[in-house]
Amino acid sequence: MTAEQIIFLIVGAATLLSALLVVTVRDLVHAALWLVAALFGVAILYTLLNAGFLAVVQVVVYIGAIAILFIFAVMLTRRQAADTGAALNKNWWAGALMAVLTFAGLAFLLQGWSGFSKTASAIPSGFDAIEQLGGALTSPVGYVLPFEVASVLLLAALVGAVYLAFNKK
Amino acid sequence: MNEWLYIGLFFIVGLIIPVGAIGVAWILGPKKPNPIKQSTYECGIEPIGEGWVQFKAQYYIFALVFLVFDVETVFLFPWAVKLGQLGMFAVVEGIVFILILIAGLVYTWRKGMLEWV
Amino acid sequence: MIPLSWYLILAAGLFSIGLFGVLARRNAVAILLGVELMLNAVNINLVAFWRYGDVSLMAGQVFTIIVFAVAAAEVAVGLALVISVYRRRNTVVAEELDLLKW
Amino acid sequence: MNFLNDPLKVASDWLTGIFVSWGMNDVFAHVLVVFLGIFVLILILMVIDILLVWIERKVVARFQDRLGPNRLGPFGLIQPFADIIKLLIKEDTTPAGADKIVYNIAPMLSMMSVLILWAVVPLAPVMLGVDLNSGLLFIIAAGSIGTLSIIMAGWSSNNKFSVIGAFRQVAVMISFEVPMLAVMLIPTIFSGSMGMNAIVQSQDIWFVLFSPLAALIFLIAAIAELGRAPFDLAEGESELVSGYNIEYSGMKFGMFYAGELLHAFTFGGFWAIMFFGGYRFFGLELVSPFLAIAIILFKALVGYWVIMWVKYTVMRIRIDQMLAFNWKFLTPVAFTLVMVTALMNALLRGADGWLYVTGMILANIVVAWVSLEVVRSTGKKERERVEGVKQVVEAHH
Repeated sequence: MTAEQIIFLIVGAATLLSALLVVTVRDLVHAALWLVAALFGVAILYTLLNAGFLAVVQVVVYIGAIAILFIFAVMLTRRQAADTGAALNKNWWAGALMAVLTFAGLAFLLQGWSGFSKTASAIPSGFDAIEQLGGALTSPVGYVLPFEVASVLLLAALVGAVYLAFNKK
Repeated sequence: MNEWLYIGLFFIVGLIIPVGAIGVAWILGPKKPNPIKQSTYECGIEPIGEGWVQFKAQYYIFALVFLVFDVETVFLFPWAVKLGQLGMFAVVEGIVFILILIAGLVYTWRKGMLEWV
Repeated sequence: MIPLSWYLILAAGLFSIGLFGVLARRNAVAILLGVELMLNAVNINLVAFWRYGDVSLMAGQVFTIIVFAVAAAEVAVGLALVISVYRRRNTVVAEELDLLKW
Repeated sequence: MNFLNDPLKVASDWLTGIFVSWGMNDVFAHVLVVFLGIFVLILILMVIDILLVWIERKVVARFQDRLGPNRLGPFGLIQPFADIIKLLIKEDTTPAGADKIVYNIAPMLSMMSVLILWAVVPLAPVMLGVDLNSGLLFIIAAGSIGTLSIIMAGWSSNNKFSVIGAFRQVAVMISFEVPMLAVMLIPTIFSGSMGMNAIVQSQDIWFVLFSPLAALIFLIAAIAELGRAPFDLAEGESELVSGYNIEYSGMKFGMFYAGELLHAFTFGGFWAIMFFGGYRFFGLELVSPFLAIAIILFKALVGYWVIMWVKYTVMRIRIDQMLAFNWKFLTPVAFTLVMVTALMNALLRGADGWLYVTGMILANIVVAWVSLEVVRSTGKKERERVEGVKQVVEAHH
């Protein structure tokens, strides 16, 4: 077992454990903090996959913005510091069954796929992912359309969210 | 991969130092808790209720606008890196991208959502 | 070297946990937390397929970034909905939002 | 290759040799040496941090026409060390009802978020730290962890003041992150890279000459990001006592305090790296790496001094004024500047150095002038509107 594999196993286990705590702990601020831990684990996985830029972006977007937004929303929508009531609904076992079945199904499907245990080839030297990304995002034969559509999507989200949450009647 | 190992080491050492400092302080400092000392500080007045107050919805609005612009700049950084090698077309693309999001800011502004009160 | 299968299994696990959160949580904010986990599972897959395929094809990374934008939009609108409902009905428990049953 | 030309390599080779001769695996010895190197770097940073306490107190005393610490040691130099000893032996209280784990993690994360920034600081041509190709965004990522630690500290203390303080501080930090991210695009456009070293290397002419407005916006946003005056309303002692860290005592408070000072110093360094040539100074950096380190530390200190100067000169402004200033002025100006810079950069491509500089400066002046003119006319209209309302009210009486 190589060092990389050991790091993967530790980080992967920590990520999954944090994710489990996200969906089970009752205090929502704690759940949001566990989400931060899980997403940080995912960022480490990106660095293992040689996608450093995405790892940094993951931290900037998820921990710096989305987690903060979640905590703000939790603080805005509760009356007391202690949450009342159960964390899970009464049909949670059906949800658990669904999740287990999904996982089993995915694992079964993947396991039958020929490229399943592929290993990666080395990154060519001088390969700069950010520059490649910039080229892909702006080249007319690349992803210009998704690039511009993303900004329209963000605009729509901003307008929609502002209208929804705070439309003064 | 290698460079991220160093960053990881930085994280570890960056945690060891404050943990060590706080740990040493914990060992050296006296520990005599009492209920008055541990009560929540509210300028001498008895604390009433939980440590939670009604928040302004405005905090959420600012976080929301921030989130949108944060994601936007993530798209713009690769664009800026590559810009020196690209033609006018790419510059115009980036400007259109920014203008679309500025429109969102203007909408929020016009709706009066950027006012604090 | 880590085989591709490890990443795929991890992503499948993360996706299932997120699915469980969406189906089982009572609080609407917590449901959105579950959705975030599912989106991240997708991202792991995208990046892993980029890395294990031809790295000069940037589709995997480009769509990861697009998923970031989608996640941001989803959280923004989703939480705005939750806050809007909270201001009208004074609850964030998904089961109690049964206005459409009438 | 001798010690004076590349001290880091010589030292690390020597140490690796020793470790290998002890029978260690090559890779493991290398990692251990790097670990020790980082440890030493961070210890040096902590010593600098302690000295910063002294500098800050001395400088503020001078601004306020006082003497500052002068009893302990020459010029009071021993004073901060005495403070450390005091912090170490103080009792550490945890308020009742606090969320213990989150409460204890927050100060550590706060300090860590500052220390890891030094991973990407290029100290000398041969001491680059980690030359990440996404270095600029790494600063923002580390700042995100700092933001999170503030919210954790405020929330877990179970105190109304601390929660309000944390929320205000976070609202300000995330708001000013937008213009900061925007102006970070400008050095990226000039140098064609987000790596710190590439940015430093491409500054044959300092970027502040290309884009003085961007340097100014970065400074303002950095001050807000640091939560220092005039943007320190989380502290607002007359209303919030001390903000998010109100319940912290002893070394845990010390972590927040030391973190803030080191953060300010670090941002002085980033300001220097992005706009003032980093470790470069007319070729002096090539003479010796030690000289290069001295140059970057000096520039960082100058940046830190400017931040202190602002802090002790300008009064605190209200949160609504501050957020309005950010969203209605700084953010639009920053994005306009990015668009104009991208356009000018494409138009002036191939132009020789001084023509390029002149064009860029002209663009900056135009952007600054137009935005100030817009603010002036809006202010005038607003004043007339308020006057009009006043007259109507008076006529009504």
